[in-house]
Amino acid sequence: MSQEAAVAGKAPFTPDRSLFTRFNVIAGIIVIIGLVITILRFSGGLATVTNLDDNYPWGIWIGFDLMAGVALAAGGFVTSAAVYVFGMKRYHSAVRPAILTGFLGYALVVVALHYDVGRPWRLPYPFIMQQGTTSLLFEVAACVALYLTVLFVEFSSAPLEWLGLKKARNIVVRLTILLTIFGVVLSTLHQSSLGALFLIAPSKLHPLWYSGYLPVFFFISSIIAGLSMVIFESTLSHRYFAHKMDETHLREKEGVALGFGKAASLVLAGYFAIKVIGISVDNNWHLLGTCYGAWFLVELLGFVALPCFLYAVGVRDKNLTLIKWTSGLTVFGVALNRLNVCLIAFNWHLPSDEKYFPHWMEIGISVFVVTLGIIVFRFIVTRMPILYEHPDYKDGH
Amino acid sequence: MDVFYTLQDFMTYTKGVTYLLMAAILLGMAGFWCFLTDRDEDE
Amino acid sequence: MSISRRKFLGWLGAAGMGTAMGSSADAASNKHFTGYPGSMGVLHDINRCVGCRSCEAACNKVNELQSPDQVFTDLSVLDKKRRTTSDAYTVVNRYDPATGTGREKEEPVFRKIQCNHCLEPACASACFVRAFTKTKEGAVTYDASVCVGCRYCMIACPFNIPAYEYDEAFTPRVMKCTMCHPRIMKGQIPGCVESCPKEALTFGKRDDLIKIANERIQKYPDSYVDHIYGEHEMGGTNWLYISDVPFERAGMREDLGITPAPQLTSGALAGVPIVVGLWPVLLTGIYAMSKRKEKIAQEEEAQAVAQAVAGTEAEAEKKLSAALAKAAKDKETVVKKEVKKALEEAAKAKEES
Amino acid sequence: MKKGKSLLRWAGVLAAGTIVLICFSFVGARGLASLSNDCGKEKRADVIKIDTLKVFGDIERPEVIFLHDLHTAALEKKNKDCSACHLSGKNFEVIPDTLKAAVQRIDRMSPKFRRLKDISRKEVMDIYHNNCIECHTNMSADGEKTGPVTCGGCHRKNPPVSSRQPVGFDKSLHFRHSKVQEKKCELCHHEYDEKTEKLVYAKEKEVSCRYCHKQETQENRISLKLASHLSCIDCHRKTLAKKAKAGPVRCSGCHDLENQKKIEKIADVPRMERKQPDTIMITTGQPGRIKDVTARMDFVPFDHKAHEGYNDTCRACHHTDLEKCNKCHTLAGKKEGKYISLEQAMHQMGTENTCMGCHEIKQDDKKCAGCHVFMQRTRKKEASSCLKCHMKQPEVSDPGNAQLSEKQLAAVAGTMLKARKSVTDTFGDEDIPEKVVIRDMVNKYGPAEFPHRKIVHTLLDNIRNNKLANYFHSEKGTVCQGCHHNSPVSQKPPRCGNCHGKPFDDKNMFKPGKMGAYHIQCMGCHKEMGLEKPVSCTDCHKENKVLN
Repeated sequence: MSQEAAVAGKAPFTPDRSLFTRFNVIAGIIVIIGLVITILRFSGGLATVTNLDDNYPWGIWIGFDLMAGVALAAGGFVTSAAVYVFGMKRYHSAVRPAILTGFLGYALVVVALHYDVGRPWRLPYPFIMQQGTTSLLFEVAACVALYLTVLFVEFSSAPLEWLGLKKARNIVVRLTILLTIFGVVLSTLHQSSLGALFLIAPSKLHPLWYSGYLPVFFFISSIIAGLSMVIFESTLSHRYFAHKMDETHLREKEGVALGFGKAASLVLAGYFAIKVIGISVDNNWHLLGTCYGAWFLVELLGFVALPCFLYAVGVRDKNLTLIKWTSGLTVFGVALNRLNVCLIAFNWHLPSDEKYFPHWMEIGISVFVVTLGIIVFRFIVTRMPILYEHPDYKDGH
Repeated sequence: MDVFYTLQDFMTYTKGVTYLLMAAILLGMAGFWCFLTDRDEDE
Repeated sequence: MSISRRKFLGWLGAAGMGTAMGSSADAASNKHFTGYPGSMGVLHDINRCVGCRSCEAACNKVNELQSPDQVFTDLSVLDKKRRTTSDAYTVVNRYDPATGTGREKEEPVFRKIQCNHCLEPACASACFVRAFTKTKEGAVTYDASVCVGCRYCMIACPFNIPAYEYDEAFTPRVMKCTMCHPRIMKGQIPGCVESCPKEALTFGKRDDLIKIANERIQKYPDSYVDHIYGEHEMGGTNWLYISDVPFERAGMREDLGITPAPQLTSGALAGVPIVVGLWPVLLTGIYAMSKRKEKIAQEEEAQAVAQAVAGTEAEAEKKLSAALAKAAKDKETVVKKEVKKALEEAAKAKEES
Repeated sequence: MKKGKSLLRWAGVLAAGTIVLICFSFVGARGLASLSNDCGKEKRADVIKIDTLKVFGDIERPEVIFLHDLHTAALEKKNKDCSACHLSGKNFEVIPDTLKAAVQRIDRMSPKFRRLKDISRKEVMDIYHNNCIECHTNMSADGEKTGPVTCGGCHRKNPPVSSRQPVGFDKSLHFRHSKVQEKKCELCHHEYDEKTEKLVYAKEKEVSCRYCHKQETQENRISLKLASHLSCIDCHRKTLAKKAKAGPVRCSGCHDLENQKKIEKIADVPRMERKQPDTIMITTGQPGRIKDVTARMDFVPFDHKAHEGYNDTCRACHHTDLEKCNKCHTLAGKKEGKYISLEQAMHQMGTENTCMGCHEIKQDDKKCAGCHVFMQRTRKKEASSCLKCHMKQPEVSDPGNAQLSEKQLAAVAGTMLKARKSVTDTFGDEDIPEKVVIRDMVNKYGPAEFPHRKIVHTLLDNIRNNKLANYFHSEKGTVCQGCHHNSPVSQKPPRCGNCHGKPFDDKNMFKPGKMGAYHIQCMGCHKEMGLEKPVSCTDCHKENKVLN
């Protein structure tokens, strides 16, 4: 281990290195480009940086940054629920990283949202001006806002320990269970409601993806994304921040991968089942023969059934590498599902030349946002007690 | 009671009430849980 | 050619009356909603439309929209299919009814596209700041002063009507036909209707329009398809259509169904409070159980420890007492020895003296 | 576990992954959208479905789609003829002596492939398999382009779509044939003699083939399809063999739309002579009465000869046989007539099989539609128009039982028809305003000058040679009603503005406003009559100098 840590320690970004490491340079470039596009977008309007049009009001900033982003940030509630509600203490070391990823995820979603909406400074209007209570978007907005706060509070224990504010920290810790339950409730609501957003457009979304079960599909797949994301993230952070991890963390992380892998596999199986049921209740079998049907099968078999199986194998053989790669595949799959619902299978009636294809600057912003996430994550884990327990607070739980 | 001419108006009203209730429920639940369990310590 | 203010007030009056007493019968039971009684609408007779684009011109004028590069009398724009945009609330398209049927070219038909002013507007149902309002006059209006610009309304609209000012940096708005609501309130009729030379557009109470449409259909059965588009589509619209060709030949979706938009999401919305109500119970329950398991586990552990500790203490006790006893014994012997010695010495000393 | 990889690479991988995912998905999406429409199939007129085995029960493989002309052509190249596949059928059908003349010119061939009868499943199957495959293999052995030899090759899942058009033997064709055959009607026309159980020719009793030869073969009469193919093709073939001009022998020759258009048409075919009456009196069937007291209406004199000219076949009216209408369509209606009463049989609208239905369809003609499109199809006709057909009968003593023979009745009908005046009448030019100037849109345009009299004349010229139209427009002012509707016939009808005022009046919502009325009427009429003008507003309205 120690030797591995040393290797990781040599990795070019450790804070004690000079500022111009390869990572910093590339990240820097991306950030600069991002900032430039930012200026363009807010000075010139959406038209200058996006390919959005009247038929495609939502592009990848919604389809990827928001839809996929929120789904992938589900790790927070899944893990904390597992540990605090279901009392699986052996995964405790996974909670903080998960919460952190969740928190960053949501924070970045909100950031991305500021780019997408026409008048971002009005984002609080639904709460302070008029409440469009019949809109599922209102429900999503409310939950995301609340949940972001919850996540912040949950996460705040780390910086508080870092800053050594014992009292405040202890208050937060005492709230843990309450916050967790809150978190689960809110997540259930908005994860599903993201899917429910499309219930109002049955004539635009391809029947294979449109279903009365959309909310359920989205909620279940978000759990899958959450579990996989935890494995994925822990793999990465272990590779680069092993020197930051304490004994417990290193000890537990294999167990985490195996346990979460098993869970993910199980949920994937269930997800696959209900997807099939979805086809049958609307009697859409015949559509599977069409081109969109083929695409649907790619998603269902390649990114649901396959990972489900791979996870199972990985767990049976205790094959961590397989599990880790599968987690990547799964994360990709869920993201793909969101893109399908939001963009690809949407407006499927339109002739191909009228369909939307993102402008490079849109992709630029998405990459920029992801990079931001990585940077902040790195900043935090290299300073705060995320991957290890703060010496003063052993037996904290 | 008010008369609604569109389902839209009706839902705007009823869902509005529902949201308020939900807030109340969330807080109430927490409170009630404490009330339910604050004597558990000494057993 | 604006209808007299008095007659108009008559209309609104009628509407008002209806509102007062009329459909309270329906509305009283909050189950079945029939829309605002006496609300106004427009009937578009595709059979009569000749695609002169007067309506587009009028619309552009009365709404003070940006004037296009091609003048409205230029009919070459009809060669391509258009949709409503941020600077055109309405467009007229030309369709060849034969396309897709394998038949050769036929007499073209013209169809005007604009907001259909649904009885249950999807945009209003989707908007999370209630920027859209279904007025009792029938128009669906938009309030830019609260709009955040999420464009969910554009996702929701089954007719692809709302357009967005993407090139506006600071005050982008959603743009769509207002049925000239301001004009209606002033006692005028919508600009497009007023300008239509062939009365292909008829303005009036929705209920009357349906009567008119039916009258034309039954009078000229071989000039009209026996269907009023918009009477039931998406729960009904205030803009109605009759046509001499099947509506999808005039580029209209006939697969929209008759479910009003709010109905589509009501199920999901109904689920929300249930989750809020029951999840906490469920989760706290699970939490309590896992806590209890833990507690039991802990107690057992504690007990075990206690026993272990007790065992070791007893052991120690024994050792100690044994040690003490031994010590006492030694002491005794030593004393005896000393006494004996002393006695001997004393005896010795006696003999010498 | 690979060590020492930098986070940079991973960030790269992530970003790349994102981009790849997105691009790939969207390219995919576009592909999907574009791929969504399926390809069209080839269309042929000579598609024959071989499903003979169905007569022996279910068939195991998809029926074979046989392209007949393809084979005819191929065989021609090897100068083989029909006999290569079709056995000569001299003795597969008794040929009645009465038709000898015809038969000498025709040795009939069985329409079946290499056989005269369908004996057994096995046998029929072998005939096809052996012969087809053999021929195909031989040809391919000779290195010629040929048909399939594998099962799937013939028993195809997705056959070419058949564009086979039914073909009729219209008056022109009939005339051309009877001319060539010097009016030897017996060559084709025949009827079945119950007693002798033979086909005999009955002079001046000729009827349409379809009266006997129905869709399907019945016990003593073969189906129309079989009958026509046997007779027509065999005759054509024979004639061709004699190097004489003959009709088609290929499927496409008759059944392909393009070729059908090529068939020569004789403009004015002389009348088919079979002693049919020139004029008849359409009666209720009450023998010899000049007036049926139970019917109350006067009988209708009918110009049979003229209507023969108007229609292409007798079947247009005589749909099942050449009997009188009232044989089946009685006043009350009876089973033979599917309970369609005489009244319905003559007046039912919305069908081309009744007098009025057919006459109404005539109104769709460009020259008539301009006015008639505005007239409600389902309207109640004025009682006066009934008398146009139900003409006043000439006075006879005691109409109740005045006995008249068919002939006499027909004669009466003849005289009545002669008496008919069928000339469109209207007011003198001096009473028809020459111009009407419409100044309603002066805010936008100059006044519109409406060439009133010119239009009236055009309308009159349009129907000048239309007997039907003339007969029904023979009163003064009837033509005017085309535009001056909803008001009594008059030399000075009300102005448009008298009734059409502001639009969208909810008190009488069915009436268009003035501008609407003008445009609907004028443009509607122009559209129906197929006039290219007006294209733009200024074709009718004067440019407004002041405004622009």
